[in-house]
Amino acid sequence: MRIKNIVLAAAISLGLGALAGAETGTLVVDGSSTLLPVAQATAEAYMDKNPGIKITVRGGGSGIGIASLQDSTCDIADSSRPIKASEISVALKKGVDPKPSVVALDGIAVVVNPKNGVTGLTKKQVKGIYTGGISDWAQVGGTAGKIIVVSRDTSSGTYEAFGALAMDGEKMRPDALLQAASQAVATTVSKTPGAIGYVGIGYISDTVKALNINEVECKKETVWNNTYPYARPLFMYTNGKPKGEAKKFIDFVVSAEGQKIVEEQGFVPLKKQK
Amino acid sequence: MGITDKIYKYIFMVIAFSSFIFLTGIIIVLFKEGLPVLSSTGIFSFLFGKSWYPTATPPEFGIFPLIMGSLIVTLGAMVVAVPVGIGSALYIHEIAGEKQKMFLKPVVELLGAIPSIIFGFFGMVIVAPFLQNLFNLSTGQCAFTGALILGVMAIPVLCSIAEDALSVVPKSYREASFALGANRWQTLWKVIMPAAGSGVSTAIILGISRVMGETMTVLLVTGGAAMMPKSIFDPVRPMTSTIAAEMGEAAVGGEHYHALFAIGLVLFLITLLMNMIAEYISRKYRMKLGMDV
Amino acid sequence: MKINPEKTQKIGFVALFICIIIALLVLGSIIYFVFSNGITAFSWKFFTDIPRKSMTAGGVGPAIVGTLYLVLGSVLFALPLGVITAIYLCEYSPKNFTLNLIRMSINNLAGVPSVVFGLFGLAVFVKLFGFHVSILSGSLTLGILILPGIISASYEAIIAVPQSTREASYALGATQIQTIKKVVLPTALPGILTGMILAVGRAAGETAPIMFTAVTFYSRSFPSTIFGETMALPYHIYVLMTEGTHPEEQKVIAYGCALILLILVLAVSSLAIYLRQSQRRKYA
Amino acid sequence: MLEEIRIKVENINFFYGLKHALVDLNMDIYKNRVTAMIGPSGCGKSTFIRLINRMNDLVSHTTLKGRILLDGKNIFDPDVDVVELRRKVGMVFQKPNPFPKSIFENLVYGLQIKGVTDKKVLNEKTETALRKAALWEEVKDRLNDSALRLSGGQQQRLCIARCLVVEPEVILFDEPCASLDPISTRKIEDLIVELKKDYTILVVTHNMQQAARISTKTAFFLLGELIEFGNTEDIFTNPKDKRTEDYVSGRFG
Repeated sequence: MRIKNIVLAAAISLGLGALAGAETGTLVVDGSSTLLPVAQATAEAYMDKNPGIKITVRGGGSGIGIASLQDSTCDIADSSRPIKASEISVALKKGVDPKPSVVALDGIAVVVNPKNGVTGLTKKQVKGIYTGGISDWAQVGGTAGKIIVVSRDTSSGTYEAFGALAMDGEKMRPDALLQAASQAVATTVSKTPGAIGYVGIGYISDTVKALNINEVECKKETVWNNTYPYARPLFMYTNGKPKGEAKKFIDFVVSAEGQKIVEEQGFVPLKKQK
Repeated sequence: MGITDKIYKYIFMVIAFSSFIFLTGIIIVLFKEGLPVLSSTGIFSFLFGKSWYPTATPPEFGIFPLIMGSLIVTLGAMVVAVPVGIGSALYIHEIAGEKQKMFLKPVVELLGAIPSIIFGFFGMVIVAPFLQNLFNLSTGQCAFTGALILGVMAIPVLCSIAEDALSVVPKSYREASFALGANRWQTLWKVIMPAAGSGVSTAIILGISRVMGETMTVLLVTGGAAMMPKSIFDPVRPMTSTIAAEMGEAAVGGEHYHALFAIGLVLFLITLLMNMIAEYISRKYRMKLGMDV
Repeated sequence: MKINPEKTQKIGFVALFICIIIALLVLGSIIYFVFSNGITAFSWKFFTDIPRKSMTAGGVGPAIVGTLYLVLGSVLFALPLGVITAIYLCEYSPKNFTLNLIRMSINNLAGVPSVVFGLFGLAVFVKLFGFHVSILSGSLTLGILILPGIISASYEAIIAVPQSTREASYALGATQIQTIKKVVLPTALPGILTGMILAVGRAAGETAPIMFTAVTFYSRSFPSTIFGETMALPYHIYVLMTEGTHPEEQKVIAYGCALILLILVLAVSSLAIYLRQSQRRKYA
Repeated sequence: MLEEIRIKVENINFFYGLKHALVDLNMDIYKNRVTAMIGPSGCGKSTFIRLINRMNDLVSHTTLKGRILLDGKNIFDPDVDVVELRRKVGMVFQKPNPFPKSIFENLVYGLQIKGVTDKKVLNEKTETALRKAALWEEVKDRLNDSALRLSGGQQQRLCIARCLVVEPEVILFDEPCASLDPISTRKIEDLIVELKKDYTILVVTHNMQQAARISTKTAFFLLGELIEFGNTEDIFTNPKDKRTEDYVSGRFG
């Protein structure tokens, strides 16, 4: 009997909780794992400032985020790529009209071991290295030695971005070492003399050397003036132009305070508005 | 039987079919969601295609490297788990005294209760870096590490099932052997093991099936490269981790989404087959010993 | 060459001893590493607070509560189904065909890989039934995963109730359902509870089935409705290790989560094992 | 004293699957008498008394032909409520089988399933039953103890008391002393003789001395057939059938 009561009480409290939960202001952010750190950190800061609101950050991937937006199960869909035409038509059928807001920039640095003599590569060379055409540093003007290719795992947003920006959607060489986190890529490159890898701009440090691509240095300014080739905007999609709580949140992300967080998370902030 | 008893009987019967319904539901879902990609890619090129590039344009859905990834990790795990698991079962059954048994059996069971995410975590932060340094590998996240961790995880399964099989071998076998002047080791090796043989092989098959389906551990420690492994130290991307890692990225209803369900289907059919073989063997074994089946 | 049987025996026994030592060492070293590293993350705040500073500080309260909800939900779902299935199999002696069909289903359901349960939950609960990513979807998915275990534990417990006890009840004029409710179930209760506790341990640690059905990366507050998503301990460990930009700080939190999960699972399993042993002693 | 027939057994044939367990059984059971069933193991005596409260309904793959009339009414008629029948015909089993509950809960079980909740009624009836079963003095202070903590003999008397609480008219004893020591056996035997005043009693036993001590009528079973049925004295001192004589004189069985 006693167990029955406990179970009943638990069930009731869950049920009551369900009723109570509906009252507070909530915002569900879903989507790109690339944007996860930004979404999480900005949501945290935003909630500190606005205690009444509850933001949940889910990170399935850009596809999942847009699918949730189509199904109206999220308010904001993070995406590291522009929405596809097919996705828009599905959304419109369901009465949802996805509109993008650019909230941050992603600059992907190609990094090598500091001992490596090579200081820059062309886009074509990077593509050659990652798709398998080039396997020795001598082929790109370095001292002879096998190139050890390091990559993020194929499910990451960074992989997706790099694949689109640097490899034109071509297949990565199968012997690339896949690391589960950008930090792991940086660590591997810093410990392996012949290695090459790619990481978000925020991961550049003394232990890894960022290469110039097409003779453009990888830094904020070159991302802003669009000369650095491996850069892309990151989006938050909403149903129609952002409004209400979603608008306030996105406004916060693009504000100076929000952009500071973006930079802290290893991304390139939007260029300062004059 | 009274009318109330009859009503209850039918309600209970309907509920008792829930596991059948769930199993059927799983099969239906996997077929329904997995078939589209099988028909567009073709079963043969899906199963034996050598490139898995689900996000490339055009995407390629060949899961052979993933199947090989699962196989190499599973086989490796068995190399670890079979001797240690069965050896432990033999120790517990044959050498351990009552007191040791009272301690060892629960401990083995506890080892089996540790969640796979913890094994994966342990493998990722401790074992992989350690092996990387030890063997001077380019990455510690490879098939070998996965096999090692999964092998450890399979020890309790193998040990407890094998121990059960050993314990139902009739005592008279052992006594007969002792009476003929055999020592304990000879009795164990030549009489008890053969008698428990099919029970032990059931343990191995179920262990394989369990390891094959393990997800979080391989997701964290095997490196995730969808290529044909050339050596045990190559990173691999087993089927389970492919599903877990990519389901979030795949657009719902898209080809990639269906491909992941199709992998689930392949995985399910493999484990189903394993379980059926195990069940068949253990049935025969119990019949041989004259127990009810 | 003649081999001395005594020597072989000695070598053989030593080999077996090494096997068991390996098993023990592994268990010991995992517990040691998780404990020694995880304990540094522990503080009162760690259990009660929400994650802070990009999940590198603060606590994991929502993840703990989320895991508890998921476990509670899955048990609420699976326990009645499992116990009733076991009652049906034991008490109503169904025809062989039915019996074999149900048994076959249970055995095979028990062997389905956990990630496949996740796929099923995603397709059925999240999409088809429209429960979305929620505690409800996750609990149902986990419930199906633990169902076979609960059925077999309940079956063992119910079948162990002596036939003479049932007969005593019938002879006093009890109906079948009265006999089941008042005599069979109370007698089998300890065994059923043991099975349930083991299932709790299993459900708490599973990650793959809830990845697509229940969990969220970050939530500021404690879960308040079963129709909403939640954080959960095992998934939190996973994301801390694979996402985010502060791997070192995140690792500390991950160790802490792993320790909570480990303590939870080991405590619950030890309890179940203890209960089972004392049960056996009582009947032996 | 005029003997009143309580139970009339007519042409009973009973099968377990293909096994013919009871063959053409005919006999009368008298009110306020103890009727003993004797015979070697497997002769069908237990099977027989389990028919009288229809316990064999619980066994699948059985077939039954013939009638058993209780007060003139066939207990196998489809309109007979088996629950009512079992309240009228109580049973005590070979091994004491108390429920793993307290002594009190064991005793009130039969009443509770009938829906009796009045505490006073429950208390009164359990006390009466315990006194009748000669157990009251031993357990009156520990009614809330687990029944499993009683000794074997006490457990069996508890089972008898549990059966009496429901106020049956007929009581079936299926080898009630088979698992008990001589002292406990004695107590149960005395109890059965005592109960005869109020109840119609059937006892299965493989112990011939016991049958001789407690019964007025004895039936000898062999291989599912009723070989001989009559006054206990006659069966033991002057059996008509050779097989009965062989059995009671200990030549087989």
